[in-house]
Amino acid sequence: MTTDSLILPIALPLLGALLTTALPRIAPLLGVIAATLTALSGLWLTGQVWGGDALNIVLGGWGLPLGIGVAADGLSASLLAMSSLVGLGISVYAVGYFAGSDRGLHFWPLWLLLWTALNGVFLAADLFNLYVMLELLGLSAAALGALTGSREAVAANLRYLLVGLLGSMSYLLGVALIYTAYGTLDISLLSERIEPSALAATSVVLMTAGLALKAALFPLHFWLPPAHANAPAPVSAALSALVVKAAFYLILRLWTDLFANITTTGAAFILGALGAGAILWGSWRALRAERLKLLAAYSTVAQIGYLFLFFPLLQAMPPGPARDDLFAACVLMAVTHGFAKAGFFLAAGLVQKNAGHDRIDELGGAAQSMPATTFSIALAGSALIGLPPSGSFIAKWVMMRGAFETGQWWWLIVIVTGTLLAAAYIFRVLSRAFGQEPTPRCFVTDARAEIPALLLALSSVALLGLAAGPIWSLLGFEGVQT
Amino acid sequence: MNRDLSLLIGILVALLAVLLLGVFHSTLALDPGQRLASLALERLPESGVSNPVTAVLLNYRAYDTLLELAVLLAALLGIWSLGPARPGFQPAGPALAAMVDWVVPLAILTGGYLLWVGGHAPGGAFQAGALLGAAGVILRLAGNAGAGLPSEAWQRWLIVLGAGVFSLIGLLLALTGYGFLSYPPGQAKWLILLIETAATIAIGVTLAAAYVGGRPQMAQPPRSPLAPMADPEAKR
Amino acid sequence: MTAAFLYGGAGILLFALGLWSLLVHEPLLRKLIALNIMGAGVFHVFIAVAHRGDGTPPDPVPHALVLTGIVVAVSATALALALHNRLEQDASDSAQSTSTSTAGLLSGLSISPQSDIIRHE
Amino acid sequence: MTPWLLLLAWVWPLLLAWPAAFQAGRWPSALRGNRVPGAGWRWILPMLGPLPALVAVLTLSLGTRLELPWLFLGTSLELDATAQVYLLFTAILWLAAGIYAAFTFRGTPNVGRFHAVFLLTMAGNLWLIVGQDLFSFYAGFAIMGLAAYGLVVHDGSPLALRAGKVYLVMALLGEVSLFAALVMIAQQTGTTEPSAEDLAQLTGLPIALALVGLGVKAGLVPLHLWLPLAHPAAPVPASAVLSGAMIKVAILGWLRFLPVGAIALPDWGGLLAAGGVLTLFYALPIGLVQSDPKVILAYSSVSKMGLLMLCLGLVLMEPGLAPVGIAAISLYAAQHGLAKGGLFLGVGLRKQAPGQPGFIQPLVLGGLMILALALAGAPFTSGAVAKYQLKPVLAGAEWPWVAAAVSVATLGTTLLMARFIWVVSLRTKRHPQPGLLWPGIAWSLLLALVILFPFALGKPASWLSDWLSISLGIGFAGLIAIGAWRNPAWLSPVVGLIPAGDLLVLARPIGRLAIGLWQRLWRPINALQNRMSQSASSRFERVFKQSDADQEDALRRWPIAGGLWIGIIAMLLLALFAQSSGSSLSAASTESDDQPSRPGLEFQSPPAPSL
Repeated sequence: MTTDSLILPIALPLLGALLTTALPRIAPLLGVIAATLTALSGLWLTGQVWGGDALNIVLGGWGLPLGIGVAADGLSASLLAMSSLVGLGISVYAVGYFAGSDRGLHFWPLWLLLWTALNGVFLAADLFNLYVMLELLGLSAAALGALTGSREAVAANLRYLLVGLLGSMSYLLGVALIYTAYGTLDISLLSERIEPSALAATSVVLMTAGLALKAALFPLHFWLPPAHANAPAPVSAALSALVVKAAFYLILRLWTDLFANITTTGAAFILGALGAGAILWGSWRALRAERLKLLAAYSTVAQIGYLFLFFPLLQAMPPGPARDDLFAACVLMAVTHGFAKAGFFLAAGLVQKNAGHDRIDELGGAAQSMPATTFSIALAGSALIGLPPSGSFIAKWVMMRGAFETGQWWWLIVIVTGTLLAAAYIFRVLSRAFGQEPTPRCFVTDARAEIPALLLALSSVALLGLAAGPIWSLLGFEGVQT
Repeated sequence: MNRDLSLLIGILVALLAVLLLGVFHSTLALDPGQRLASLALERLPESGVSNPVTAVLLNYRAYDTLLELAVLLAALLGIWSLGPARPGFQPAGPALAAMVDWVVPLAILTGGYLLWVGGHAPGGAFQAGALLGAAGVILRLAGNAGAGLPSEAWQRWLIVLGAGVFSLIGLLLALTGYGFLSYPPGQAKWLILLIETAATIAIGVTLAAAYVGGRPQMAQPPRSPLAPMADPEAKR
Repeated sequence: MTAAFLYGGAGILLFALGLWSLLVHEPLLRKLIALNIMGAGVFHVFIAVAHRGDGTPPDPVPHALVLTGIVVAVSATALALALHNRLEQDASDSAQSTSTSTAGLLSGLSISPQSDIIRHE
Repeated sequence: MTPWLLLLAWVWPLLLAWPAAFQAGRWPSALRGNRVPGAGWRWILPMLGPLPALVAVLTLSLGTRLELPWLFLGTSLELDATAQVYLLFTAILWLAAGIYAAFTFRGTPNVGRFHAVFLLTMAGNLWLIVGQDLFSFYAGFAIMGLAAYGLVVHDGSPLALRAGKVYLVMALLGEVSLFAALVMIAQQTGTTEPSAEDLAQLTGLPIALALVGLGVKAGLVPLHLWLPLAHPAAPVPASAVLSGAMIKVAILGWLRFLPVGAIALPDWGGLLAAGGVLTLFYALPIGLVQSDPKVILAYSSVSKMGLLMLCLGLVLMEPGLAPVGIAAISLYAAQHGLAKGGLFLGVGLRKQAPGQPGFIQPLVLGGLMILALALAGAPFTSGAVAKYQLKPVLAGAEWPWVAAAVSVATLGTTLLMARFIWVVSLRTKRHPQPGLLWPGIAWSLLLALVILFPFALGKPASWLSDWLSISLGIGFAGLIAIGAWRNPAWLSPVVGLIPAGDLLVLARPIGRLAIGLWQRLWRPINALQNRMSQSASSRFERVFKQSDADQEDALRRWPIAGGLWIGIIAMLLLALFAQSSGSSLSAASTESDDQPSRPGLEFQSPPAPSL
């Protein structure tokens, strides 16, 4: 049963989705129960990975080449833990956000399906199963994004759906080529067999390119800002914090695990250069954004860029503790951004609800009337900038050290510029909170909605920064080599 | 569309295709290929079905199929979230109506046959479900606005039937110690048939409901001020 | 071997053709058809790979993958059409609110929700 | 006492910030029903903040160390000699300011916000003092620096917001340079807790970045721009700690992360010393023509930091001076911190304390005079003792003229302080507030500490250092004062000649001038450039039909996005093929030949990620 518990983070939200579909009247109640159980199963699984080794199981009882493997190692478990906690926060928030609205009816089953797919991607060990999971993820994400029903939202998510389909097709062609040569789809079997060849190179490029579309890597991010900025707040949080991470996770998995002996420094440099472009362009656009949610969406583009900046460093670093540090820092960065961006979007949603709009220049009153929400934005913002003691501070520290050690000092300029731009756009929002408006009557004005945002933002700063060690031990590393 | 740009993209795509063809060719040339085929066929007797494709779909890789049902569900839920369905078409003329009276039962019957035959020959839940869905499409084309589907509450239960039965059986098997979606020896045939039946109904209903293209109307659809233009009846 | 290459190669050509059409053609329906053609191309490759040796039975696994892939593609196409339909509906609604005559003309041409899309192309 | 006090010293205010933020000022808490303004216990939190730090520094023995390997990738806290001095004066100052902040902000609007930010800033300041590793220092530094933004802009006036903006830009620049410097230090020394010997191997870049990064905080000219704007804009208790405690951490950072005493750095030391001299003399004349007492104090801080930087630079040039120099610099920083903090709080009292019992305002004024004399380094004050300790550094320096220059600067400082007393005694607009009894008592304790300093520490010989320049200065100031008394219009053209934020204000006309020059000089080239860019953009538009203002609209068009996508695929393919060519470009894997036909049911554990 311990290995069967691997399936729970996938089966539980799926069952929840089915029940909320069938019983729409009590969907919020069922949804929260399913979310709680899903989060608990995810955390339990993380605990098991932490305690022991990697877990894996082959479904169907047929053994590996024939059956589909499901596996959890440190990397999957870290992201699973993130999706569990962030997902729970989003679910609790959604109860308040959608209260009394017809949209909640549609939100719950789709959101639980999205969560199914997300956990499924993190735990999958089979290339074709990953394709199905990615499609489920893309479909439910596009449907959720269009939930506001506004013209912009529908148009943006239609574009997102098509882009996602193009990415999936490209990925699937890569899988087909792999199957042509190796006759199996299991990642662990493949990683033993794959050797450098034109075919392997072509497949990794096709799969990476497809996933880069889904991960919104600059300049393929064009679909992200409108899609994320026009979705309802809990959906924006899920899309920005979790969904793009799934595609990124898969690229990381492919490059460092399956195709580790095929990737080259040149190719990794290209990914890094695109990441650098994402940081600069995304941060700049965030600074120029007129709306709070658009700012958050562009900030996601920039943060994805930081994650891709790790590839040239990982590629150039010889195996050893220093590379372990880099890898763990990359995961830490992704997880921190998950928490911070979810908190940011949830808080932005509250501000938008309160003010009736989210134009940054006119937010002074709304921001000051919601101290807890403004505080959440400040906390999440400091994690996005990379201020201590947030997790991204440690990640940036390790990243910059890695850049020096591998002699790639030029990334330093990008990181520093990106950090300054991030500080500029975050403080542009925060300065609205310091005005001479009348003050509110209490710190927390709507506990059910404000507390999840606050807790998510707080954990991105305090939890992940002050105790980053667990990520290292979860990944099986000894701890940072300073 | 800008001609130069499409030409440029055409050249790029063509280059990509040439490269892919080359890579594909070299792979085929060098690798005579030992696939999963022999293994899949070797274990076929244990799988509970004699059609190898069905064995892969519902036994070896049943997990994929479960998720595929979830994908279908997600698409329909997405469609429903976009708003109520539009009114249907005008009622069929007598010739079409007579044909529909024949075709729909025939499609349902053929679907049942395909479902049963899937165990040992090409066929199975998806083919059968597609036929059921087609029956719904025909009904809607012939003027039945709801495509012959039951009320919304029933539809909700029917569309989750496939994935529901599938995942419940999987979890039950996991609880009883066989492992998620690992059928006990000898029981595979009936379990697969059960799952396939549920999936067929769910797929048929989902496809038909997707064709209707919106949330099912409760009773008589409230006539919105914009409706008449889409309603040919109003024009006469 | 040659047969496999011909089928698989045709699949790759279909993929490329679909990709080109997806990128170059503006109307949504053409994009969707293009995506489906791309998918069909990939499925071709899978099927070509399944039947390789002479005399040996074909590999059922790629066949099953293709079946799964088709259902996924159908679902995605359905959702995309519904989203597009919604956009069209919005457009015609707003057109009608501004000018009833135009909307009336549009609606006169409209036979069914589905045909909206086709006419638009 | 337990070494855990070192942790508590900064975690305590961090924890207090949370309830302080929830504090109901004018507004009642929702949970507790309606409450009268200012009620509740939370308003006392700011003064509880520094208590553990004070207890720690008073009870812990020198060299107490606490290792926290689980925190933040490994942290160590230690009370070394420098940290002891710093922690002592910082905690005292925060306590005095905390008492002031607690009583004066009680029940005002936004009190929760102010107190929370105040406690956060305090936590950062205390953390960086006890933290010995790079992480802790930077974390504390960044928390302190950014939380202080909230202090600067607290009253929300346009002036404060402008000061806040300047402060933020400069602080962020400083923090980013410091961050890069610290990363390089960690990478080059291989440790996050480098000793002076480890630091000896540093290259120039981290040293330069550290000088710039901390120079912003220290007010090194021309990085001082934010200082004369931010200190007056902040509320009184905040400017007291800004000027008294927070700018001093720059010196602490340099002492920790530059190879002080391990190796002679003639170039960098010379640069720092020269910068110090510039700062020392630059701020004096500008300060003299100000009319806001807080601005005068801010310029005096800049000038004093210049003196400290000069001494540190001299120590860097001459490592032999290090043992004496480090102690003297810390001591001087402590003395200046206490005196300057007292001066700022005194200005606040002068404005806000009730004048009802007739003796209060004269007492405040008297206290301010003593503090001003102490700051100037008059005989029998703590300033004289602190200055005496610096003598060996100045005397042992390679530059013989330094001692004389410092004497001249002392004269200038005396004049500046005289100007301050003049302004504060005559021109202060008064807004009396109730409840200033305890702040007044806290301030008098601070005052007593500053007065008693020389008798506790120094030798009698030190009490009289620099009497000549001080008395000259006082005489000079007296003459000017008499002149101004006779003819009030005499000095008016000078006063306000240079506004606060000197360079920043000058930057605008200079910038305009530069732009004008640029346009005139480059007009022909500009025209050509315009024509070229116009034709390029029109061609671009013809190709992409771009008309929308949205810069990403072009990118959102499918052919362009798709073309980019295929381009990325092509680049990746090229990069992969280029490096793997020769070995196996055309050879596909034949690995699957020897694939064993596994029966299947046996389980294959996937290998651990190959990282």
